[in-house]
Amino acid sequence: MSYTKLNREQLAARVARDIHEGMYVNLGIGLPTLVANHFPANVEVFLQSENGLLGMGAAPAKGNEDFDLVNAGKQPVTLLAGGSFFHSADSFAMMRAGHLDVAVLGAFQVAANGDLANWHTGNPADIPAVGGAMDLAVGAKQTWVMMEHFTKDGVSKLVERCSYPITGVRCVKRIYTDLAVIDIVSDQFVLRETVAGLSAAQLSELSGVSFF
Amino acid sequence: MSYTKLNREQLAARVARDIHEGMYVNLGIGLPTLVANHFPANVEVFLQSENGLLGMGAAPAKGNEDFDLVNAGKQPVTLLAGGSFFHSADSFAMMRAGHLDVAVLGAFQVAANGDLANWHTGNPADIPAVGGAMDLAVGAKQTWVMMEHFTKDGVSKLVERCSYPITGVRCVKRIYTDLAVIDIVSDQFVLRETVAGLSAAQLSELSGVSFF
Amino acid sequence: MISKIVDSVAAALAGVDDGATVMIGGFGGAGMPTELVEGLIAQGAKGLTIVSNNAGNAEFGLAALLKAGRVRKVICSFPRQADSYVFDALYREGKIELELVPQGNLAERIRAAGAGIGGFFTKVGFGTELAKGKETREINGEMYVFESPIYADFALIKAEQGDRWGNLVYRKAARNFGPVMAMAAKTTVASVHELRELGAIDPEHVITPGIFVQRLVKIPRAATIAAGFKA
Amino acid sequence: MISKIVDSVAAALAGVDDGATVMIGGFGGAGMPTELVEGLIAQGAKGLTIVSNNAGNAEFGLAALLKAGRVRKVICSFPRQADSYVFDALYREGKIELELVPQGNLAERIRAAGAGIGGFFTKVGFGTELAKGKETREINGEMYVFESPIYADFALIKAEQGDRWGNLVYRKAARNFGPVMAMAAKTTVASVHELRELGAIDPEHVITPGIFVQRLVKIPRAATIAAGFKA
Repeated sequence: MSYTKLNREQLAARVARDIHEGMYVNLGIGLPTLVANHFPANVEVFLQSENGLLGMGAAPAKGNEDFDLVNAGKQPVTLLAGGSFFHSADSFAMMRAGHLDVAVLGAFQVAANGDLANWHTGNPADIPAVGGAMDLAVGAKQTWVMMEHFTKDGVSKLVERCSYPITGVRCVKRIYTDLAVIDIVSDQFVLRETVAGLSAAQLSELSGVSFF
Repeated sequence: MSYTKLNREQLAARVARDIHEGMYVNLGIGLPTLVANHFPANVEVFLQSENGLLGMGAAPAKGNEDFDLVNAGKQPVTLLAGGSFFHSADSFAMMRAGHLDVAVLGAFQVAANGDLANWHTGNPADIPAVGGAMDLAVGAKQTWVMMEHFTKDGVSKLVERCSYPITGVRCVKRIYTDLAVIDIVSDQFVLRETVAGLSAAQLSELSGVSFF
Repeated sequence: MISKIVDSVAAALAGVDDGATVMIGGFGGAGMPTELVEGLIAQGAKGLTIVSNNAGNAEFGLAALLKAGRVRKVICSFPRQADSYVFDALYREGKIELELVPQGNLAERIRAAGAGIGGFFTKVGFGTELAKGKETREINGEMYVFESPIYADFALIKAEQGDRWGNLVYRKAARNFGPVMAMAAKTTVASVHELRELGAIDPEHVITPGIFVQRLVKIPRAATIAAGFKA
Repeated sequence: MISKIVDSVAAALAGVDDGATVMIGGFGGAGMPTELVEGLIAQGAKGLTIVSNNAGNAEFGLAALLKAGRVRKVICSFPRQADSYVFDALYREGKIELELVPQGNLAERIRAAGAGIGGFFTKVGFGTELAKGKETREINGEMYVFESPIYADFALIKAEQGDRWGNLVYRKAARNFGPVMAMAAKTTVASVHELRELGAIDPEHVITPGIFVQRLVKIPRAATIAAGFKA
């Protein structure tokens, strides 16, 4: 059988499907940002941004950008009615003490025990930067990863043990990739769904890891 | 020679003389509260109250009390133009990290090493209560004590070592009493001034402690 | 559409179990959510641990809760008041446990719970009876005491205005413990004098963002004026 | 009459000594006090330790300070930017020291300095390279890392409005690190776009009370618009 990977917007829509009205959510920089485009109209989801926003809205119309009103990726955004501003220590208090229901983060690697690597390749020539990644990884009620299943070189990002420097220990609860949805339960990958035409056995072989 | 004790307002005026324009000050409950009445008009001194006020003003006129606007003693006060409100953790951050220039506190006892006792008699039958006393004692840039020199029973409140449970260790810098002004330097009482007609030797004998 | 507004004090207090830890805002009367505390008496939970700056006045509010025998333990900074006779009697009879905490440690320990801090070192209390048995440490030549977070099942707080997302603003010195208690409790219940439309509270002026508030109930101001409200 | 308002950037920056630790507000461009950082270049202090969320963009502001060779060490969470080539080159050449700190630890460590906390335990960073060599502790079954306060000699921050007592309000997400940095520094210098009469800022809306601010200088807004200010 043949299968088709989800494209980025399809993946974002899949993640959005599991975010329900009333949830407080932080969408990480990059791929996770796309999830915001897929909430049904009139469903109230509360988006938090580490730089001190709650109730973040869509990007402004061209020409209406306000560079005092940006998201964690420094892109102009808007604030919904009912939103609020606060300082960085209050913002991270929110992120670090389990007040957010979900943090959706990108990843370089996720290990079977839930270890996450998403901040540094480990290459000494690379400039390291961490931002709020470690805070989100361990601070939210649930940490979800949203990523392409394979690197550009075709290497699986699901691993038995992270080889990249980790962002957080045993912090990932669920993984959404362009091929599958996988939970982490008791230090094991538990396959929840795959794209049409892709069997669990195939995915396991492609990924080089076992599913339970 | 004979001498006259300062009365409460005279003592308050003496303390006020050492508080200069621009200083941030917390006046403790009781006797220290009177100091506020003795700043010259137009001299801007910033009064902080532990319950979340900076720029506290005088008592309101009768009939104008607002019970959402009270001081640490739960008495109605006013707020000056330029004042601000904040929550308890921010208020105590202000008090505990050396942002206040001076805290003026009452005392049961002050020891030669600067130990302060002002929160509890140590009598097991008494209901203990501490409020912000310990925070102020160790948190301000300088902690001053303002008290009557003797208890109602005529016992000196200046002591070689506190017998009451202490509020803070080596925290008092200066003591204003109805008889004298005393600094604490290198674990010793240093007499700075006495009321007219009272010699250092007399005061030392009356107090049962040595001055340097 | 999300609305955290409930239409009665009883609904606001649903789920407070026996043995729960309940934070109660206020500094004396300012910011004290008297109606919520009275609702807690009606609600019936017992064996409570109460975290509040004071321990009640006369026989209303928190003092009434104590008098009704619902409280096992009080964590506070200043139980003794001119009219705290209900607490005083229970304490002297050994019928209530008291954990006395310097007020700044109380505020900071509550904030720590709300901010994900596992514990912190403070100079406050070092060398005193209130630090007896606690871990100490010398940091940069000064002595510090280790203090732990105070978590709660419920926080009952009073604010001035709120909206259906739970955003709150307070009034003057009635703000005090409300914002940090809201952060530290699993369920925060706020009484507000005024409900505003979403967006009517300027986002720059929100003191407690809605994420920290689970239920709001409107209590008309008139009912809470002990004395002297000035608009 | 107390006025903390000074009439030039130069006056605002008097006394920054060689080797000083200087906090600089902002998250990217939002809240970055660009004119104060440029003033610091003119002022001449060197061997500085800079505490800021980022490490500069292109060749203006913080990047220009780095390029001028005035900075010995940067404490930040996110030095790498699309246009952080000045920092990147210095780092690769080993000409600048980097202490990389998770952003929440950065904010909390700065607050700790401003709040009199000697250190605290956080789960963030446990088991990672950024916690290497740090004290750890198990608290209620979870692992925590000990983190220390970050103090500063100066904080340079940008606010929207201020008054002569130093009260500040910010604008939107430009608030970010300003309020906590103001608490942590011996001398806090705020640039403001508007000076208000005392009392014109509602005491309920003050974000940084004047006690945390030692000097204010007015910088017209026009000068700071990189792009797109919307009133």
